[in-house]
Parts: sequence; C-alpha cells; structure tokens
Amino acid sequence: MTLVNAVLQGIFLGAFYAVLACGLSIMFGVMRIINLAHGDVAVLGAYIVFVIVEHTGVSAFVAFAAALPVMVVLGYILQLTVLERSLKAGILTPLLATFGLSIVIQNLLQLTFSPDVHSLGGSAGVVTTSSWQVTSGLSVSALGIVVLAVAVLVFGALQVFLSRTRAGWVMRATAEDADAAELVGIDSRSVYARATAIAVAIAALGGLFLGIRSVFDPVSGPTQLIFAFEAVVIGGMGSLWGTLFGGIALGVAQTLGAQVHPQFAVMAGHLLFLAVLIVRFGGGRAVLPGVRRALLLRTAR
Amino acid sequence: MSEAAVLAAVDVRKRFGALAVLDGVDLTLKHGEAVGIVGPNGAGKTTLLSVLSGSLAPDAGRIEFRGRDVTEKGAADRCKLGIARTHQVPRPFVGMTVFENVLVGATAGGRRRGADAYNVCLQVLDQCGLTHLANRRAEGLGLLQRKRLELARALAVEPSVLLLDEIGGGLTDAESAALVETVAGLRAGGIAVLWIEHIVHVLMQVVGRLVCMDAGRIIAEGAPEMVVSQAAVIDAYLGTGA
Amino acid sequence: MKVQRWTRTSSLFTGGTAVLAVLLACVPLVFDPDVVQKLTTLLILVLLAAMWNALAGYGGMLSVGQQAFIGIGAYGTVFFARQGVSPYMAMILATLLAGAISVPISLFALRLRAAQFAIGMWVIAEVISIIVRLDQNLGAGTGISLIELNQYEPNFRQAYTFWLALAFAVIFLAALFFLLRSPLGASLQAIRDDEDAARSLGVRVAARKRLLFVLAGFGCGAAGVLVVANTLFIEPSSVFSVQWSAYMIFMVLVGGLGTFEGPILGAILLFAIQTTFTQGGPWYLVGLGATAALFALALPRGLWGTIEERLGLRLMPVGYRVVEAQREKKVA
Amino acid sequence: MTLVTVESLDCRYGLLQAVRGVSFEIGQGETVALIGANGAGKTTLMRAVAGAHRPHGGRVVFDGIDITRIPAHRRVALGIALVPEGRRLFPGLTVEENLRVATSRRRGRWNVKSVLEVFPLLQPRRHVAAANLSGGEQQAVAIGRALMTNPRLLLLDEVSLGLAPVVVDAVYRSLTDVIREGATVLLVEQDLTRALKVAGRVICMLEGRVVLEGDAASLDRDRVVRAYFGLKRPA
Repeated sequence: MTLVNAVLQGIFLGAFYAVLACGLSIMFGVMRIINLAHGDVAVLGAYIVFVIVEHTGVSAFVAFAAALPVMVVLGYILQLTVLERSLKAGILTPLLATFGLSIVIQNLLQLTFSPDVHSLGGSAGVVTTSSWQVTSGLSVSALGIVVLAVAVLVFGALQVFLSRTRAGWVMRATAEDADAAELVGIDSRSVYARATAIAVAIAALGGLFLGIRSVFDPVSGPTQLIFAFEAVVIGGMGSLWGTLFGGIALGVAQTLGAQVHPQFAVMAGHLLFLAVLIVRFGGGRAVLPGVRRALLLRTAR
Repeated sequence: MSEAAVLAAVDVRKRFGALAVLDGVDLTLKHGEAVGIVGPNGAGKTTLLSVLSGSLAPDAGRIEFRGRDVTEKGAADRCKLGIARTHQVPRPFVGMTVFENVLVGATAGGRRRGADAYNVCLQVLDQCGLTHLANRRAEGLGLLQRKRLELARALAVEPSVLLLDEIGGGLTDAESAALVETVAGLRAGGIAVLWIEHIVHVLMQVVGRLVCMDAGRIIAEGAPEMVVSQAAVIDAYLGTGA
Repeated sequence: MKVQRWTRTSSLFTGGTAVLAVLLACVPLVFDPDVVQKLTTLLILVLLAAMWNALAGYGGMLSVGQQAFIGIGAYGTVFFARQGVSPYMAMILATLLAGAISVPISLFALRLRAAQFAIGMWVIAEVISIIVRLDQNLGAGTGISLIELNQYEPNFRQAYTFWLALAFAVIFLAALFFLLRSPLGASLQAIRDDEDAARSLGVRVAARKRLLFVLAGFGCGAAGVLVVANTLFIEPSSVFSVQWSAYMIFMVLVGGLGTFEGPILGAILLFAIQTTFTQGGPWYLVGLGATAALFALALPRGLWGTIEERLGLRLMPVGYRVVEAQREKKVA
Repeated sequence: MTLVTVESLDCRYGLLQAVRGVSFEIGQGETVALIGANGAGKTTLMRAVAGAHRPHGGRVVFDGIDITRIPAHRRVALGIALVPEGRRLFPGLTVEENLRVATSRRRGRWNVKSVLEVFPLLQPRRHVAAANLSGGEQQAVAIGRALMTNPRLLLLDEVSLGLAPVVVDAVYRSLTDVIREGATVLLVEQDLTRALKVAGRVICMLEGRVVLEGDAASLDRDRVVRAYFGLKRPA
C-alpha cells in the first residue's frame, strides 16, 4: 500500500511543482527565454504574503489575494527593465541578466528578512492540518487536494484564456511570429509585459504553496527554479499541459525515490530530468541552427 | 560518368514544413568546370548550396564527392575534403583581423600549419585585394570588403570545389570584371566553381554551363546563351501571366 | 610581406607576466600566512574566471554547473588523502580525476543548447553533491576536513598551498594561452564569433568545444583542490554551491567575455571587492548581481573588451600581424 | 489626392544598402505594381512603408502625416496593412482566429463574414489550423487578415509566390473585387504580365533604386524587361 500512497503523495507534490513551473513555461512559450530568477520571484511572493500576514493577521490565502496586484506590477517592471533589452540581445544575455537578478533578489531578501527560515503553514488555517485516513496505508491531506485542484484550475483557466479570448489569441500569435503580429496591429512589447505579469503572479501562487507546504528562506529560490525547469523539460518545452504532466511526473519520481532512501528523492527527480533531456535534445547533428539561419536569410530579403 | 564529376547532387529533396524547397534536384560539377545558377527568389538556390556544403542535411537523395557518398559528412568534414563556400550575407569573424579570418580557412579546412599557412593566406589576400586590410578587425569592414573576405577565406582552404552565393551583387563594372577574372583564374587552376548570381551578364562571361531553378526544381540547363533565351527561364523570372 | 606574432607591447607584457610569476613565487617567503592565504584565494578566482571564460567566451557554452568539478576536486583530495596518499599528491590525483570525469559528462552535456546546457550542468552538480552527501566516509552532509595536512607546520602548509595555486594558475593559463596561439586558437575564436561560419571553413566545432570543456573540467577541479587546501574544511553545500557560478559569471562578464586578459581583470576586481567588504554579507552580493546583470545588458564586451576595442590594444601575443618584410640582404 | 508619399527613402541591413533614395507617390484608390529582380529592395521598401523596418534616411508621409518614426502596430490603426512575403500566418491559430486577431478599432466593411464572402474557399475551412491549409488557402487568409484591419492602403508582398497559376488566378479575382471597392493597393508581383494587367502604374526597381516608373498602358514589355535586368544594351 505504501507504493500507492507514495504515488498519490507524488501527484500532490507534482501539482505544486506544476504551479511553480507554470510561469516559467508561459515565459518560455511566449518569449523563448528561461528566467533564471523565476524561483526567487516565487520566494519573493511568499515573503510578501508573509509580511501581509504578519501585519494584518489575515489568512495566507487572503494575504495572497492582496499580494497579487503587487506581483503583477513587479512583473510589468521586470519585463520593461531587464527582459525587454535582453530579448533582443542573443541567446545568452537573458540567462546572464536573470542570473544576476536572482542574486540581487536573494540578497535583498536576506537584508530585509535575515537568513532564518519562515513558513506560512500556521496562517493557512485548517487546510494544512486536516487529512483523511482512507485505508491503513493511504492518507489524503486537505492541502494536497487544494493544491491539486488549484493547479488544474490554473491550467484550465489558462487554456480557456489562450483558446477562447482575443487576448489569448493575441498572445499565441505573438509567441508564434511577433513580426507578423506587429503587422496586424499587435504591440508585442505590451504582450510580453502581460505574459510576464501572468507568469510572476502564478509564480507567487507557487511561493504561497511553498510557504504553506514547507518552509522557505531568502536562498530557497534556486532549488525551486531547478524543480520548475525540470517539470517544464519533462513535460515538453513550450507546451502548457505538458508542464502540468511534467510537474506530476517529477513529483511521483521524487516520492518513489524517497522510498529507496530519503536523500534519494531529489536525486530520482534529477535523473528523470537528465534522461528526458538527453532523449529529447540529445539526438542528431546540430542542424537546427542552420535551418533557422536559412529561413532567416530568406525573409530578410 | 559520375567519377568524372568532382561534386554531384543526386535526386536531392528538402522540405521546410509544408514547403518543398528542393524537389528532386540532380546536378553534377566536373573538374575545373564553372556552372552558374539563376532563378527567382525562393527557388531553393541557397538551400541547394547549403545541402552541397553540408550545413544542411537533405531529407532524401545523395551528395557525392569524386564518386564517394558524403551525404552523412558535416560541413567541417566536407570542407576538409575540399568543398568551400561563401555566404549570401557575409559572416566575418568580427573579433578577429582579416588575416586571422583567412587563417581559419587555411589551418582548419586547408590543414596547413605555420609558415605554409601564412603563405597561403598572404597569397589569397593579395589575390582578393585585401592585403592592405590584413591587420584590421573584420568588424570594421564595408560590405564589399566583407564579400571579398568571404571569397578569400574560402580560397584559403585551397578547395577543389568552390560554392559562391551571390558574391557579385553591388559591384562596380571594374570590380565585377576583376571578380570574373579571379573566377576564370580559378577554373584554369582546376577548381570547380558553382556560382549563384542574379546579375546574369556577369555570370555569362565566365560560366561554361547555366542552370535555372524554380520552385525547388531545375527547369533549364545548358549553354548560357541558350538557357537565358529559353521561354521557361524568362517565365520563371517574369511570370507566365496567363 | 611576413607574419609577425610578437609585437613590442606583447613581448613586453609577456616578459612582465613572467617576472610577475617569479615575484609571486617569493610571496610566501615575504608575507605572513594570512596574506598568503588571501593571495591563494585570488589565484583560485583567476583560475576559475579563466576556465569559465574558456567555456562561455571561446566555446559559447554558458555553464551554471562548473561547481560540480570544484566539488570533485575538493572531495577527491580528501578521498585520496584518506587512502594514505600524501596530501599534495592527493591534490594532483584529484585534479586528474575531475578532468577525467569531465569527458563522459561532455558526451552528454555538449549535445544541449543554451538554457538546457546551463541548467543541465547545474543539475549534474546537484547530483554529484547528493552522491557525496550519501557517502558517510566523506563526511556526508556535515562536511569533512583534510586533517592529513596537519602534519605540516601552518606557515609551511600555507606556502606549499600558495605555490601549488601559483603552479596551477600558470599551467592552466599557459595551456589556454598556447591553445589560442596555436593554429587551433584561430578556430576557437572563430567558434566564439560565428559557429556556423567556422563549421563551413572546416572547424570541427564539437571536438573543439569538448577540448574546452575538458580543459575547464581540469581547471575547476584544480580550483576545488586549492579550496580544500586553503580552507581545510569543506561541506557539500559550500564546494557544490551555485555561488561559485555566480562569482565566475560576474568576473568574466565584468572583465570581458571572450578576451584573454578580461577574466583576469574581473578576478582581481572581485577579489578587491571581497577584501574591502570583509564583513561580506548581502550588500556586496546585491552589488555583484546587479553589476553582472547590467554588464550583460549594457556592456556585453566588459571592461577589457571595451578597452581593447577603444585603444586597439592587444597585450597577449595570441594574434597575428602582417608587416612589410625587410629587404632581404642579398647574400654575396 | 495623394494618399502616401515616399521621399528619398534609404534603408539598410547593417552595411547592406537595400533601398537607396527611393521616391514616389500613390494616389487615393490607385493600384501600383512594384517589380524588380531579387535583391532589388522591394520587400525592404514594403516593410519600411508598413513600419516593420526602420529606415536609415528619408521620409514616409501618409495622408499628410509623417509616419517615418511610427511603429508598425500603430500604422495599422492609421490604415496601413501589409500582407508579408511568405504569408506568415499564425500556424497554431485557426483560420477564424487568424482573422479575429487582426480586428482593429477602425470601422469599415471588412469583418469575418465579408472576408469569407470574398474568399469563399475559406468558408468550409474556418476552424482549421493555419498550418494545415494549402498554399492558396493560406494566401487567402493572409490577405483576409490584412483586410480585417479595414486598411486604406493595402500592401501585398509577392502574393503569387509558390502558388499554382490557377490558384493565383482565384486570388487575383478576389483582389480585383477588393480594388473595385476603392482600396489603394501597392503590390509586389514577380509575374510581370499579371502586374501590368492589374495595376494602373508600374515602378521597377534595380539594386535599391527606381529605374523605371510609368503608367502600365504606356509601358511596353520589352522596355520593362530591359529595366528589370538592368541591361544597358538589348539582351
């Protein structure tokens, strides 16, 4: 029975990773860049919720609702300052710029909140404590259900947004061909800013769940980034539902790994990620750049 | 007959998504022969050149070098065999000087070392009129100088096949005459030349055979005067206008 | 016309560097141990900056996981020392181990691009860190110290470690220098400027990148060896920390990505910042991160790249000059 | 009444000078064909008028306003729409989504219904993803997408590229309906005969410069062919 329980807990853990990875997947899907500060943005979200809870005593969920607009504004600012310039400057620049940003966020948090650990578990109400004992070896936590439900809800809402609304089509159009989008009246800069704002908001949701599920400190960002990136790669770069699947696969791999040895949980996730990476990206001669180059030359005429 | 051909494309096909860019192309290039390729925009000329040089892998068909199948060999290995190319839009190594750019061709593709490599480079720089710019960083070169650098780098490989991609565009009459003379000299030296160019009258002065491509296929091939006058060629350029 | 490899400035500079190396060798005899330890740290930073630049600057490979090799070097030393090998011999073996391990890793990692390569390497570092944490006789998570070094009297130990650091720095920088001076050097700079164009001129890009990757594996391993020799106590969270990648990226970006002298300048700058802000702490790291991001966006050529461009100055004789050949004197 | 004026326009790709000192005017309701060999700068000129390429020098004046510095997405609101070379549809979006994404605040007769009327072949393919359309269908959607912005100036870049003649005929029949409704059109067309038939005026470019301009009626094919190839003496 413990195996089934491990898989179940893996699904709940995976739903958390999927929420964490969702923002990273959106920014890669729309702007083809990986934000190396994504984990730190999630942790920043957790800290903002923590501050609101400390000062107003409201529940973490209400505090999150209050923190959301702050995060959306931060998303716009992030896009207009760092990401905008780095988009036009080649493949390595976004990685280098966001890596620098990640160091800035971690150390600013360390300055304002000191290095010790915090948690939002206490202020999330009964959700964090209650669980049901389904059978002897199988327990289902309320928090797990909530995170899974919210994850499916978030991905569902994004699916509706992208396939049903005009703003969604505009975002997909810009993702597929920004130059052609400009020619039909779409301002790609504002689309990128909107995508970043959504990504940052969902990252903050990830930060909220991180705070409720376990603990966080100023330097927990990088670990979250690795899990988020692993979920995106396992699920297939650029595919939204793939990220949900990738997150769950990562969660299950980790809980199964934990059966072997507590330290082996994270290791199992890493090995799954490396295996998927080599299978998907490792094949064949590096012909792709040549093809892209040839196409680029033709349209430049 | 193929062993006489120094480079051959056999039924080469290539698609970009739904677009069939090369739709079964057969082309042979003999030792010391110069062939011109013309055709409207999007006919697949540059793609064919990239498949011949190895920077693009064909979806189907074969590339043969002196009768041996080199389809699986990448651009670097084909260059070491003696197939050199220039790029339609010049791609200099901006952080290096003109001499150092040419040296890459001589040492990597040409496999020369030390003084041998330097001599090949100096000779090629002189041939392409770049000696006075040898120590200048390639970043500071004008467009025509960059085009000459493309040619010089390829020549430094001492190739047996040279693939030229619109190296003649934008030249003055004197410059294009000099280019024609250089290519004629190469032919005399036994180097086979495949030249994509739009300025038909420049090509006519030096190529022995002209090929016209349209929509991924060769639609006319033969003596230059005959090909240019063929209705199909003019239609390809100017349209049928049914 | 003939080709000149040495210019007056470059021969002066190379001569100066050689003199500097000799002077540096006397440091342990002149200064007291804590200064020597600080200068050892500087040499470690110079080595790491040069190796990361070899990867990203010349090979176009941005790795956020070179700490994997730093960890292998450090823990390799402790492992070999525990087997009874003399500490300094253990350090040599550990460096070779790091280089050896980089070969199989390269077979996997070099097929990845941009973000996949950057984070793929980071995850590999995490995997090796976990393997160490699982190993009890390597001190698991709590860390371990190189007690075998206690057999040496402190200031002797510090001197030997400094000399080893100097030797490693000279060896790896010289290796990169001769690589760049060799005909291979032109190919490496070509890869840096335009990979596809280099391939079309006969440069076997994958093989050259592997060469750089393995060189960086050896070099970062050597740096890890020096870290344990210099600080005696190591733990997985320190030697395998992504902080090392942050330092490397800062040094090379600020110094000058893709130049030989730039990373060395960046290392000196970081060392100066670290020693002035001795109480460490977040503020200087905020500055570090912000500067790295700023240089990536606004000044991609870094300090030395800009100086080199503005003044047309080339100190290291890795380039070629074409000059008028003097009239050969006719032999009678 | 002149709708758009191009004054000594100079466009560059780095050092490559694609357009050198080009000037011309297009009147309201006119149809002008832009012809010339490859690399003559036709596409660059079109993109400069549409705002997708920032010119190095010279001016573009539309309806009396200097729009040289205005980005492409704001020129659409002014009434300029470009059907780019190679069609460049959004492959993942359906035909209808490709059209709807271009709806603009500009009012006019064009909406999904009216576009489908002009391109009946699209009616059954409404919910098909653009990637799965044939060349002709893609071309129709590309033009329809531009029409959805209710443009006053419609720029068409090589609509017949890579299409079978019968398909091109269908596209041109729909185009003549659009022209008859008073749209001002500047089109780049490889097919000289077709260009001379549909356009009132022809501009021929060679290596970045205008080498020939005149009414389609008065120009004989031979003179145009010689300008096209830049042949000083007869071929």
